[in-house]
This record gives sequence, C-alpha cells and structure tokens, in this order.
Amino acid sequence: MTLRLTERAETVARQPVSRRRWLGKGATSAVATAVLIVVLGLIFQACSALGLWSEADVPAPSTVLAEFGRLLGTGEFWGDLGRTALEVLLSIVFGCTLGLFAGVLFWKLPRVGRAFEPYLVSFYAVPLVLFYPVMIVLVGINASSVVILASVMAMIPMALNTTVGLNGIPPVYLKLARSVGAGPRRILFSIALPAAGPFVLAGLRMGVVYSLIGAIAMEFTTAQAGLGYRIRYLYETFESEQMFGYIFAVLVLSCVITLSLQGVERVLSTGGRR
Amino acid sequence: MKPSGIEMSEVSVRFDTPDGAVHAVESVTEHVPDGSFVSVVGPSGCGKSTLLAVISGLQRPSSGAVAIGGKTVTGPDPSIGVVFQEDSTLPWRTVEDNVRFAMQCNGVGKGEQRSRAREAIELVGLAGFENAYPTTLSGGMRQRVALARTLAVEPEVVLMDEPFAALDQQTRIFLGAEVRRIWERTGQTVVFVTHDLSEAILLSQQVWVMSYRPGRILEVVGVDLPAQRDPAIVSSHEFNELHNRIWSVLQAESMRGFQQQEAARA
Amino acid sequence: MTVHAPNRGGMPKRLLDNQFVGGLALFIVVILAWQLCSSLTFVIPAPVRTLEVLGANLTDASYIFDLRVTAQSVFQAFLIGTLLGGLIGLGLGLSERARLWFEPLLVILNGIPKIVLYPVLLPLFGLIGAKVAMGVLFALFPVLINVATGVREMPRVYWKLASAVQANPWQKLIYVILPAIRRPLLAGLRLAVSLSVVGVVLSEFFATRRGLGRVVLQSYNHGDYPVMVATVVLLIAVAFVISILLWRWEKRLR
Amino acid sequence: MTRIARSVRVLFGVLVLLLAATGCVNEADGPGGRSGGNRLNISATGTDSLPFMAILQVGIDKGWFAKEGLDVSLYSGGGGGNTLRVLTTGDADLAIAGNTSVVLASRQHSANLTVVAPWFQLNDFHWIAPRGQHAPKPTLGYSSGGSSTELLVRGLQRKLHVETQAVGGMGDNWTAARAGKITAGWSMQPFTTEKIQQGAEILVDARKVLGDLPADLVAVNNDYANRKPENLRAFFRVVRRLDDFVVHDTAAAAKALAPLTGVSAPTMTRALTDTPDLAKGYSLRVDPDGLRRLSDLMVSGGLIEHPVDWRTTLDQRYLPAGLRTSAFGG
Repeated sequence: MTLRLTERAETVARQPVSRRRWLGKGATSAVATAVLIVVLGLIFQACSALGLWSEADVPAPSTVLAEFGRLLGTGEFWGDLGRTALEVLLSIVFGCTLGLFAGVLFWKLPRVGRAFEPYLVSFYAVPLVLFYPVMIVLVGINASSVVILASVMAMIPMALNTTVGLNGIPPVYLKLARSVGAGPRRILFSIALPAAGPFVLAGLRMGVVYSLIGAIAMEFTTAQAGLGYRIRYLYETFESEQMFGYIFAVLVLSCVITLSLQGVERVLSTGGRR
Repeated sequence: MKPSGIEMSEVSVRFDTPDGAVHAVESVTEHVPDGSFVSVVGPSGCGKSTLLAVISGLQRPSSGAVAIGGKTVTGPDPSIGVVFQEDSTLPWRTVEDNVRFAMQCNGVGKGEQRSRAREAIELVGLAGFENAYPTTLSGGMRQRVALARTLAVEPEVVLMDEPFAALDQQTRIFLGAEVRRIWERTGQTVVFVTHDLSEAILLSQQVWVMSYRPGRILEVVGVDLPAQRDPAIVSSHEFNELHNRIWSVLQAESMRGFQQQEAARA
Repeated sequence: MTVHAPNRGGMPKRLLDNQFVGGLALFIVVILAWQLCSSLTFVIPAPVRTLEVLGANLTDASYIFDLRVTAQSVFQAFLIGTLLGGLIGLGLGLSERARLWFEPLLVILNGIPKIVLYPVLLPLFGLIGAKVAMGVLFALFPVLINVATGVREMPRVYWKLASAVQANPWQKLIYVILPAIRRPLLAGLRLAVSLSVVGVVLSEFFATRRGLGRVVLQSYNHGDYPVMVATVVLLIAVAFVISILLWRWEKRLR
Repeated sequence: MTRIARSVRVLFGVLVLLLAATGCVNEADGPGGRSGGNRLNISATGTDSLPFMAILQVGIDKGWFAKEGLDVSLYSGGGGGNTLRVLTTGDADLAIAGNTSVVLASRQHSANLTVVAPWFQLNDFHWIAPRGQHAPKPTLGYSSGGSSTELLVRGLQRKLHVETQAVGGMGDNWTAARAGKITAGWSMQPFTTEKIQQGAEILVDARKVLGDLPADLVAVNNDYANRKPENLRAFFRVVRRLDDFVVHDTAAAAKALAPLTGVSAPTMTRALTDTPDLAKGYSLRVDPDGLRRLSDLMVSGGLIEHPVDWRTTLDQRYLPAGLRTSAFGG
C-alpha cells in the first residue's frame, strides 16, 4: 500500500507538461467520460427495469432520451431555451463586465478592495432568490429580474478572480512598466490584464457557469418562462417524463457550456503563446 | 565644463517600517563619468538596489538629488534604461514584441520599432528567435531579451540590477562577457549592481563598495585591467590583488550586516 | 529593488488600511443604504425593525425549533459533503488515472444548476433526506476540487521525504497531505459551509416539515417581509460569520 | 506539525459541540411532543396561511385526532408538486393539495395515489387591487403555470376583459399590485380581509363569475389506504367535527386559527364571517356541480383533454356515508 501510494504520487508529479501528451490525455478523458456516462445510464436503466424506483418518479434513461428527442422537435422547447439563453447571455455580459471593472477597481484602490474582500469571499452564503420581491418592485415581472440576479452571481467570481490575478502580477512587470514610462491605460491593457489573464479567464469561466446556475435557479423558483420554469411547471403538473426530458436538456446545456468554455480557455491561454 | 555622466549629490533614502526608520542609502555623493562602466557591490540588504532605483527615477530620494547629463532625475525617462534582476519578459508577447514594448511606450514609430528591435535582438545574439515566446526560452535568453528591450530605446544610461543573479555560473560568465562587448560597442554609461565580486571586477572600470545600513559608498576602487577582458584574467595576479583588496572591505561589512540581521530576528 | 509607497496618509487613511475597519465602514454604508431603501419601498423593512423582529423570533420556542432543524440538516450536509468531497478529491489528486477518467464528468456535474435536481432527489431520498442531499450536492464540489488540486500541486519533495522516513499511508495523510493542502482545504470548507446552508434552505422552500426555509416561505407568502428579511438576515449573518472566521484562519496560516 | 494537530483537534471539538447542539432533533416531533396510537402523516399546501388548512393544526392542538386514536403530523409542501410527491415517496400518507395538481397526479399511471374527497368546495378566490387602481383592461396575477389560480384566471379571461400575468404567491401578487406591475393579485381569506383593512379592494370575485368549485382535493397513498382504512375514516370524522366547530362556533375557531395563519383574531373573525357560504366551505359533503365545473375548467384551460370521470377518479368510501354523492353513479 505504501509503495503504491508513493508510486502514484510520483507519476502525478513526473507528468511532463507537454502539449502533445495533453491532447492524448484529452482524448482519453473524452472517451472515458463518454464511457462513464453510458455506463451510468445503463446502470440507471437496469435499476429502473428492476423496479428499484417507480417509473413515475424517475423514468428510465431510455424514456428520458426518447422524450428529449421529442422535445427537440417542439417549438415550446426552443422558446424556453431561447428565453434562458438570452437571460444567461445577458447576465454573462453584464456580470462579467461589472466583475472585471470591480476587480480592476479593487486592485487600483487596495483599501476598497480590502474592505470588500471578506464580503465577496462569503457572498455565496446569500440565497439570492430571496430578493425576488424586491426585484418585482424595482423592475417588474419579466426577464430582467432573472438577469439582474444572475448577473450578480456571475459578477462575484469574476471580481474575485480579477482582483486575485491583478494582485498576483509579478511586481517586476509593474516596475518595468514604470521604468519605460507606460501610461495607466497601457499598464492596464498591455501589462496588468494580460498578466492576470489566466485568473481573469478562470473568473470568466466561473462567471459563465454561475450565470447559467443563477438563471436556471431563479427561473425554477420564481420566473414565468425559460427552461427552469418549465421544469417547475412540469413538476407541479406531474408530467414526469417531459420534466425529465427538460432536466436532461439542462444537463446537456451545462455540459456543452462547460466543455466549450474549457476549449476556449485552452486556446486562449496556450494557443497564443506557441 | 559641460555637466556629463551621472551626478549624485547627498542622496539619502529612508524607509519607515514598523520597526523604525531604515537608512537604506545615506549621503551618497559620487560621479559616474560619461560612457563608463561602474559596478556596485555590497552585502545583501545594503541598499545597492535602492541606489539604482533612485538613479532610474523609480524611487524618489528622501533627500539629495541625482542628475544625468546635468538634468535632475524626477522620474523614469527614456534616456535611462533598466534591466531587472527578475525575469521581466512578458510571457504573452513574442521576443520581438517584448523588445518593442519599451519603444511603444515612448512613441517610437512603427517602422523604426521594427528595425531597432531587429538590431537589438541581433546585438544580444538572439537573431532567429524573434517570433519565439519567452516561455520557450532559457532564463539566460530571457535576460538577453530584457537587455535588448533596454538597448533598443537607445538610452544614455543603462542600469542593471543584478541581472544575472538568477542564472547559473556558466551562463552568467558568458552573458557578462556579452554585456561588456555590447558596452564596448555602444559606449553607454552603465551602472551594474551585483553581489558577485569577480563579476564586478571582470566587467567594470570602477567598483564601488557599499556598507550595510546605513548604505554609504565606503570605497571606490579603480579596475586597472586591460580593456580586452578575457575570462582567463581571473587567475591573473592583478585580478587577485584587486579581489583581495575589495574583499577585505566587503568581508567586514558583510559580517556586520549578517550580525545585525540575526540580532533583528532574535 | 522594492519600491515602497511612502506612507503619507494621516490617521483616518491609516485606519482604513486595516481590513477590519474598512469592512466595518462598508458594513455601515450597507446598513445606511438599507435604511434608505426601506424608506423608498414597502418591500424592505427598516434595519431596526428587522432586528426587533429577529429578537422576538429568537425568543420563540417554535422558531428556535425551526432553527435547530435547519442547523441539523446543514450540519449533516456539511459533514457528508466534506467527507465525500475530501475522499473523492484525495482519490483524484493521488491517482492520475482516476483524474483522467472522472475529472471531466465532475467538472460537468459542478456546472449543473443543482436546484433542478430537486425533483429527482425528493423521490430518491425522501422528505428529510432530499434537503440533506441537496446540501451535500452544494457543499461537495468546492471541497472536492480544492482537495484534488491541492494534492496534485503538492511539492514533489514532500512525497520523497515521506517515503524516505517510511511513513505509512495514514501517517502520510495526517503528517504530509493534510498539512500541505491546509489552505485550499480550508477554502473549500469555507465555501462548503456557505453552500450547504444555501442548499438546505432552498430545499426547505420546496417541501419540509419544519425549518427556517419554511419560515421564510410562510412569511413570504403572507407578505410579512419583516419576518422574512429577519430570517434571511439571520441565515446570511451566521453563514457570513462562520465563513469569515474560516477565511481569517486560512489567511493566517503560513 | 503540532499547530496543525492542535487546529485539527480544535476543529474536531467544535464539530462535536455542533453535533451536540444540533443533533437529536426530530423534525416530525415539533415542540408539542407526541402521543401514541396510529400515525397519519399529512402533507398539505398552505397550512400556515389558509384557515381551511390550518384547522387540521387546530384539530391536533385540541387533541381531537388523538381522541380518535390518530397520531397526526402535519407539514407544508410548497405547491402541489411537492405536496403530492411526498405522498408517492411514502413520507406522507394523506395529502391535501391544489385541485389541478391532484387531478393531474391521479392520472399518472404509477402514481400510487387515490383521490378520496374534495376539500373546501367554496370559490374563495378574489383578485384584489390597491384602492383606486383600475385599468381599462386589468392585468390579473396568478401564482404559476398549472396552478388552481391559473385555471381560474384562464376561466376569468374567457368571461371578462382581462390580461393575465404569472407572478407567484399571494404575497408576491400583492407586492406586484402595489408596485403597479399588475392591476390585481389573487387572494384568499384571511389575506383578503387583511389587505382590505390595509387599503385593498376586490376587483374580481371569482365565485360570482365562475361559481363554486373545490379549492383542493384530498388524496391518499394507496398502500396506506389498504393497510389502515380505518385511520382515514377516523380522519374524516375529526374533520367533520372541525368543520362544525368553524361553522357553529366561528368566534372561537377564529381565535384558534389566527395565530396559526399569522393574522390577528379580529381579522380572522372578520375573514370567516365575510366568507359567503361558510357552511358549504367547511363541509365534506361532496358537491358534484363543483367537481364538474373543475373538470370543465381544466378541459377548457387545456390542462386535460377529456373531462374527468369522477365516478372512477373519486373514491368516496372513506367519507362518512351521509356526505357522499351518488350524482356520478356507481
């Protein structure tokens, strides 16, 4: 046991950071993930067939898949998806832009940044859903309340990551910038943001994930349209099969978003440098 | 007489720390002649780098002033180039773009940026690596990029803050010779901070020995060695004599600095 | 060549440099803004009124019972989530193969809006189990990811040292791995505390016998905003205090 | 190393303390304690806001269920979906939920539940607006898609000149109406009375437009019904007693209901006396017309395709004999 533990650790540490190897690993991972999903699906299918749980409560994967396929042909699904996509897109744009601004501000004004830090780091303790009545009064009953709250969700990781990234810039870069007489704008755009790039990108990725989570969660609990709302609606009206079709759609959506983000991040962070 | 070179008059720098004021540089009044190569050595923490920062305009002196070519230094200036100890190449820019960075900040035209960058890259011996990214280069090559960036602006004064400290012995000997060669070609005024005594003697015309806090220039030693410096010169009698003479001053200072630091920690 | 910023600031500025003072100042600003908002719209009760209601609630036996019910579920969710997350994270951090196989799936799962899984959790885990399960889902991932990353990025020399002194796996875990990953681990725990509160309370909105989520929902349905805001403030305050304490601890660790 | 060890020990101690502080709470108990006998778990929507649900709690508090040998525990599920799902999971034995939810749930193949009675067969839904807030074409708020309120609002839309807007619960609706985002929001007693006291007026009385229909339906878990049919009969006996209590001793009932629903006793009294046909609302006597109306509204609202066959859907056998209807045949 001792030996094996060490060996494994050594392999981990010894892995060379090589791009070609990575692609190879990426392929392995992709295949492995696909295999795992299929296996899990089969297990669920088997459990369903054995009657471990009622088909009415949790339908078998085959049923869900068939239902998902049927959904893709309905206008209602695309309408809901469009609404959710719009909300998510807007909250990504607003949330991440604001988060970036906030991050730069906190970096430029360290006192302000320090004052905000404890609140930012524990912000996830706030169930934002509870601000819904306030939103009704402020912006009315429409997509904007979802967009606003999801934007706030997206903003926090973006602001935090940008601040951490900017504060972690090697001091020599800023010394260099000063010594060559770079102006504040050049320092920000040519030095600070590129240097904090990986952190900003990670913040962006989290921001995107959180705006999806925020938008769907808001829809699920309060809103009147969108994928989250449809799931809730079908839940309330006991359309189990269709509901699971929609849940599956949300899983697919978040999967697609997560994967494409990783792809984008990889291209941005390594592609440009080679 | 027309003022020339670097003129330091009564330069002092004090820092306020929680443990009281630290006199990093104390009343330094020295002159670096135009076109000369001066090295500053001293125990670690003695304020060599602070002195360099004052000359570069990155650090304001608490009192006193520095003038370059008769002009008082008030802040960073294109006529002063700095090479830092740390790796200051920007990893998201190619070698050429790194070299062009300083010129971009100083409003050099695009076409000229290109030709001067190529020239500087060639000068530091990186021709062929223009489009490489720093992450693919060795530490020594990256410092060459930083050097090229500094030279491309064509400053009157080049300040080097332990530029080879992070490199291995062979690389630093080799790069040191390169710096000396480039200096011989461009004739710029160079102030070179190092903690390596041999390096200082091998490269420069003058070696300043600095004291541990308060940082004063204890001694200015002229290096009377032939202009053509072969690394083999380190085994010569003259070199050894110089080395011993400076070391005797430095050793006492280092010991004093070491004891003070230990005492502060205890 | 450290470039010190000369400290020209007077007493007030220097005070603001202190994070606690700065945070407090911000807190006061927020309270003032809250007061201002409450005078503008009827939805938001004034801070003082909220505090009064909170005080009254906390002396009410039934409310305390709700509080304990929620606290229990949060605690269970946190405990299970942390243990599970820590174990999986450890596995992923130690085994390159496990990482290759399971990491993408876990990243995808982390990106799921977990709330939509409530309809799945309820029939599978039952009424009380579902909210704990939801809390676990919320709390699991930050611990998992932080532990996996922490273990993976441990300096290799620690492993060499551990082998050199012939530490057994248990000793490696206790004396090498845990201390080495203490910072990411604490950061994960901090997030897990906050998120397990959110997860449990959100579930309680849907179905529960007792709990603060039910209190919030009831007052919300009644349009009784002071009680609702007071309960929300209580939840946020508790989660905030715990997470800030953990965060301070995390920052002080060397 | 010792620092870490000490920290771990401190952390462990804190965890143990927390466990001690939070542990050993059984949600089902409540501060009241529990009695022996046959257990009946009831999940219901709105037990903390609607008097016709809160009377169950009154029954528990007065010990009437216990007297019949029933150990009742009551909890609130938000919305029909949750209320009924805990019935299928076995967490609840009996559920009282919104009319549409129960009908839809009962149509699921393996839902494992049976509709056994209508509940509160009075149309007590009002749309209230801040006084003086009118619009040529008013917008009426409802809770959410598939809910009883949507069903009614769709019915109103066919008969009146109104727009509709999904908003949320009564509180949300009232907030939205006050903020002018909708003209009027849905409301039931005692919320209606309370808000009228605070400056609301009734814009639409659903009963006048659409007639009576049951607000909720009672469903039971089939396994439980098969195992303990006597418990269900006992349950309805107590409910009958509670109904009588509300109808004949309204003041006392209001006093008992007020704290449970978060309003003052005078407001609750007012709310009950203002209820148009208290005796019909608080009665288990099956009203076939109401059930037919419900079915028709669901068909015209597009929730179901064919009318509900109440003869097969409603299993009246647990109701006291005098309260059943033979209008559906069988």
